[in-house]
Amino acid sequence: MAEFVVFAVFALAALAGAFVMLVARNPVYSAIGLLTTMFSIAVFYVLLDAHFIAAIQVIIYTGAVMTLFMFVIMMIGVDRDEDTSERLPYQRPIGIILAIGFAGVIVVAGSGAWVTGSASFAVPDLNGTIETIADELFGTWTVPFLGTVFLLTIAAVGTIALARYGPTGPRPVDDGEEPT
Amino acid sequence: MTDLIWLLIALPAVGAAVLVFLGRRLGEPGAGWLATVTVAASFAFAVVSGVGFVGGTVHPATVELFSWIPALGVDATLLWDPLAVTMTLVVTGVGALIHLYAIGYMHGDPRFGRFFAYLNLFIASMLTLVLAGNFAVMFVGWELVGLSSYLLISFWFERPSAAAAGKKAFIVNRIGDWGFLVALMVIFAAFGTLDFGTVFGSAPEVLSVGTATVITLLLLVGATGKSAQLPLYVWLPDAMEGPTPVSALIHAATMVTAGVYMIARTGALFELAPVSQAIVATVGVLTALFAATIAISQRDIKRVLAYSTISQIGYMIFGVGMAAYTAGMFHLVTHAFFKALLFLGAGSVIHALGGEQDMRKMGGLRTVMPVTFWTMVIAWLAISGVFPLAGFWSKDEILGAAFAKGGLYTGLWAIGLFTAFLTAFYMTRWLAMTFLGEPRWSDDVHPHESPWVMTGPLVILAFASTFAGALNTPWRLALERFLEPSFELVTQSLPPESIGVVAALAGLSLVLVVLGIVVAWRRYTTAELPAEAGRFWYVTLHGYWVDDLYGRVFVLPGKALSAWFAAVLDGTVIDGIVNGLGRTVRGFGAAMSTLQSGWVRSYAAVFGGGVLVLLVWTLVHGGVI
Amino acid sequence: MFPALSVLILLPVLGAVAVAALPKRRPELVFPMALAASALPLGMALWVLWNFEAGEAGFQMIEAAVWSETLGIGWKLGIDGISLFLVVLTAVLFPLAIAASRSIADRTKAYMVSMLVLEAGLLGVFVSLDLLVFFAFFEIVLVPMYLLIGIWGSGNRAYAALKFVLYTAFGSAFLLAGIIALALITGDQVGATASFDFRDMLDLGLSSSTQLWLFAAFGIAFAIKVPLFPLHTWLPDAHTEAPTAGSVVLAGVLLKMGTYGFLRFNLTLFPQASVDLAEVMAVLGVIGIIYGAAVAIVQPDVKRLVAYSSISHLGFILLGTFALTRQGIQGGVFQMVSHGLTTGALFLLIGMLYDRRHTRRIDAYGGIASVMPVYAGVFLFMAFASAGLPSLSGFVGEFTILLGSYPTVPGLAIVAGFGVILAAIYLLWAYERIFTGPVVHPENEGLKDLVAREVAIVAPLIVLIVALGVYPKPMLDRIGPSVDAVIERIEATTDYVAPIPGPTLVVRADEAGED
Amino acid sequence: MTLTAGWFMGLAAVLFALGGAGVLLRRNALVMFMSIELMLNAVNLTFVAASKALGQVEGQVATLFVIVVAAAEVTVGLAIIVAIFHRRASADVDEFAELRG
Repeated sequence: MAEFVVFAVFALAALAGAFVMLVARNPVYSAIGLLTTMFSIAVFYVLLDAHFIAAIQVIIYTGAVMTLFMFVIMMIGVDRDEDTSERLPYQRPIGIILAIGFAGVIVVAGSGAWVTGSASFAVPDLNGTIETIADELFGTWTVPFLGTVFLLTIAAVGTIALARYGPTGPRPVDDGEEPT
Repeated sequence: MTDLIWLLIALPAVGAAVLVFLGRRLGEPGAGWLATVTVAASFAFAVVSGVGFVGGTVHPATVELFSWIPALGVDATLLWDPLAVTMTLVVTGVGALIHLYAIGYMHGDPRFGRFFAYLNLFIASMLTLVLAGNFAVMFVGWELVGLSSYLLISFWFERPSAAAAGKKAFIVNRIGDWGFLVALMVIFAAFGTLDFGTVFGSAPEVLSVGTATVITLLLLVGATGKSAQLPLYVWLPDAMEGPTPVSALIHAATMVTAGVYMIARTGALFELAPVSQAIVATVGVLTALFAATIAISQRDIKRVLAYSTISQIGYMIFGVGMAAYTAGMFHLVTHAFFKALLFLGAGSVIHALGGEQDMRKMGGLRTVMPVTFWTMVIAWLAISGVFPLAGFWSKDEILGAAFAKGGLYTGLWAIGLFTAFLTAFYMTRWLAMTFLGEPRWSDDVHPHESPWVMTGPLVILAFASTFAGALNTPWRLALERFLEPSFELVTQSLPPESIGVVAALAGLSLVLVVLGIVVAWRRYTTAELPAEAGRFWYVTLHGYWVDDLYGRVFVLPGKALSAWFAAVLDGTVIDGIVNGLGRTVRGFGAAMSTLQSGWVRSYAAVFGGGVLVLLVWTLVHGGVI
Repeated sequence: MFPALSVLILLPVLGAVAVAALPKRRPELVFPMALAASALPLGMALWVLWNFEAGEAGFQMIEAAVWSETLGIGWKLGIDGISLFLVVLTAVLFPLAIAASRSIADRTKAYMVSMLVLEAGLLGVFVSLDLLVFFAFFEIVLVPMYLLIGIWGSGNRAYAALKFVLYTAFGSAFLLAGIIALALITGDQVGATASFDFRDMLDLGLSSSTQLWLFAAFGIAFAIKVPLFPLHTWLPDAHTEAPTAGSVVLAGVLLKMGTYGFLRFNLTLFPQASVDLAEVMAVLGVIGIIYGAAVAIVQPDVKRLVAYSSISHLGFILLGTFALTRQGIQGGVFQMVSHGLTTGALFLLIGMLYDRRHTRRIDAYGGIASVMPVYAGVFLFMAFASAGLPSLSGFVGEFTILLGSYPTVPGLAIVAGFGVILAAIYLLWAYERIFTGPVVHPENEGLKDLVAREVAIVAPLIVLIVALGVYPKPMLDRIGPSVDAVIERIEATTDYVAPIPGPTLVVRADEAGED
Repeated sequence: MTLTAGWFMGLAAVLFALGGAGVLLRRNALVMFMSIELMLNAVNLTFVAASKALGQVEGQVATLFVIVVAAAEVTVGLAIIVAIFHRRASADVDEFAELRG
């Protein structure tokens, strides 16, 4: 029961954070909303016995990624209220309908199995510690893991390249024409 | 000896090859002599290897050189029999004389060497035709003589009329060749081979009358093209654009008689198709008459001879058409002599007058050019058929055979007889306008007798024209016996057995010939040329406007159709469809590209919509909802 | 065993690499290097010709390296009597075409690389035994050809290049679909997912409706390549706008991919459909003969004229192929090579004239035989070779085709004979207008006759044309067995019997065209 | 009420939908990016919940991979946004429509 209360509280926090992210006019608020949600999700991971993932979630997402976001927001100076009026025709109703549709479809699809609890947590001793995950990761998934190593390397190099050459590369001639 | 008869072809062929590459270096007259020597050598070789047929010491033989088109089982084979010997001797004999003559005639021409290369090429081609041992090799010669003819007619290609005449000759010949080609297709399908021996030997068992008729009529189409018969004769008068030795050699003596030779050679097939024989004979005799009427009013010294050639070949076709093969071949030989002589004489005149060909500007040349004149007199008598010159014997043998055959052929005989009268008339007119009467040439030309290289051949040919009749007189059938082995498979039509009937027929034709000569003599040996006005003269002068007719019926609509194909069907319809498809696709692309708004979020919406649809579809399909 | 065919394909590729690697500051090396690089495959092709076992019907010098067992894909090469001479023809024409490209000044290196890649592609097409590899080569050819027309072409080159690529790509789509379908069916037979091996496809026993569909899929691609009326309109544009070497290769070799494809794939793999559709295809061939020739007559552009004449000549090949007789098909294969030589030579000659006067319009000339006698002589020779004059190679092909097609399609053979007349008309009329008469345009008076290099280019072709016309036996001896094998396959799998001309010939009653 | 995987899944569905709405509705490239992160997190949540429900650790491994890839994506994506901003001085994706057909 206590678990459920914790879930309920943080579920509300997560939803609120996501909602704030969605509607806030200032990207800084959006970032803070997302931060809330991510932290809540970390709590859920703890509830789900995934302690290592929870730690990673806090360290990488709430720590690194969101900080990076904040940093970029500050760096390029968009930390101000923006115009949220919609210029694309029908984009807003379509977006809302699609979002509701997705949620609806997923819930409908999953309702049979999830909410009734037929597949409840039958195996209580799942131990999401570093050890079990490492066994799995370095046993079965060695090659994909090494793939992520490459991916990260490439990402790092790419980022450096973008940062190094992006501003100094040839700029397009500003012909005064508004992009359409 | 017989195994080496390929040398007959090889000698002039090598001569031609050498002259093509070295003609300029050999120069004048070396190139001419080289060419003449190769042809004369061929002649000598032909005499040596053919003389055995007379005594019966040599027998007809097929010589296999090499396998040519194995896909069709066609080999390069030559056939050495009396018929081939006869043709070879005519071609190389007359050919050598004309080569010699051309050394004088072509004097000073900048492409002297090239001319003799072409002449040699022609001799080689013509020998391929006559020596062929199967239809395929014969067709090779058949087309190659067309090529040489084209090259020689257009020899002075700077003159547009010469170039056009050469082209016309080749194309009209090709129309005839088409008939020959289709005939070969039918023969190959029927026999599985093109070999003369097999085809002729098995023809009676293999061919139905219908197929035989089809084959022979197609062969006739080929013959009408090559031998300038109705309706494909139109190229020959134009072919006079070529140098005169060419006219003499190709368009009088040898190539144009190829059709006659071919029908004689394939007699075994015609034997099975009496209908074709009648058609061939009719075509021949009608051509003889038709061309003779046109020859009457021509004013160009060579065009008269050209129409005369058409007419005389009509006689030959008439002869071989009714299976009087010996008679046809006999006339072919004698005609080769006197027609070559006539052309060479005409060439001598043209040469003397500095290129003038209009007979109205000639006259009175008998004193200036005595050798030419007297040889022409012989030729004139020979072609007119005056006893005892060559033309008399050969022409009357054909007419006699027709008379003896009776039925339809009696009518044809009558036409032939009338044509003999016309022949005598126009040839007398020709001689009178050229050599007799008062000189009508302008003062600045100074006619002279030609050099010996030109008159020499004239004299030899005059000699031959006089005595060639002895080859096959009713009393002494030398040629007939000689040719016997070649015509074993056919039943020949012969002149009447009774010497009395023969004499009566000859007398009748002689009367008509003399009548023709007298009428023309009285009309044309006057001081002033008679006015040739009136409808008959006008119509025949223009050759019944057959050329115009062909132009309007075939050439113009053909060109219009081609232009319509090119512009409308290709340019508008097909390319219109293709380009229209292109435009449609491009338009569709342009329409679709408006979907490409560039707005990422629109793409995302479309993408999301698509995922949602797939999701719902999966769920519905999986039975979840 | 020595992988001769792989080497044959690789040599021009290596040549292209070598040419591309030449230093930029030595542009004068590009031409000799390219010429040398194209001479090597010629040597290799002659080696193949020399070592080819005459009298054998099947594939020789087979190489097989499997790439994927389950998908049945592999680098499989082989050569038989049908492809042998097309390979040699390709190898012969390329050095000559490159030698004739001396006047290319713009981006020479890219031009030569394109030519060499094109050669590799064409050689690959003719020796591939794996249909996927075949298709790859079939498509590779498009790229350098597109560049050759599009970059070094004249006038309306962009339109012509695009039209060429779109037309052929359209057909290739069907071809690919057909190949994949066939490979899946074959895979079922041999117990794999798919098999693209040509030799696996020989004993499929396809139902006649399947054959019909596959015949159509393959046929559309090949019909465009040939090209068959009414899919031919890319050809005049492409031939006309392409640079000389491009036209030579297009007419000389590229079109043969279509006729080769019909013979190698349609006739061999879909015998029932071939028998059923033979008359339709033969009719299309004859329409091509007459139509191409008729349109050629009125062309004002000499290159376009020769282009249309190709349509006419290729019609003969198709007629022979779909006459379904031994003689017809042998004649067709022979004619493929012969047409490559004669038409290639004509395009080379036109290119030489174009280099001097920069126009292809017939009415811009007239009387130039007196200015360029050697050129005129060679041109006339080629014109007659193209018109099928006996003792030259064109005759052997056409004659064999016509005599071979008469037993099965007599009416068509007779009509096709008219093509021979029309060929004389358009060639001689063009010759008359260009070469004879007085020199009408003063700018033609100073034209230079052929120089030694140009004579050296056409001389080998003249020799080959005469040699093949007088003594075609060595070639026909090698073509024959392979063609017989095709006919025997058709006879074995269908109830069709190829007629053998001769007294025993039974011509079907409804086809006895004459009576 | 017992806590079952279904609750987490349901929550994840709603978070995913909110993230999707963010991508579709917000013009600011940074916020769109955040929305994508949110969607990834929602999916991660389902993985971990399923891992718990099935007693298998693979779900967590998958989550780990997603986090790694997402991290890489964020670095590159943000670098791109910074580079674009340097040229355009705007983070409004509607202004980046160069690929309009």
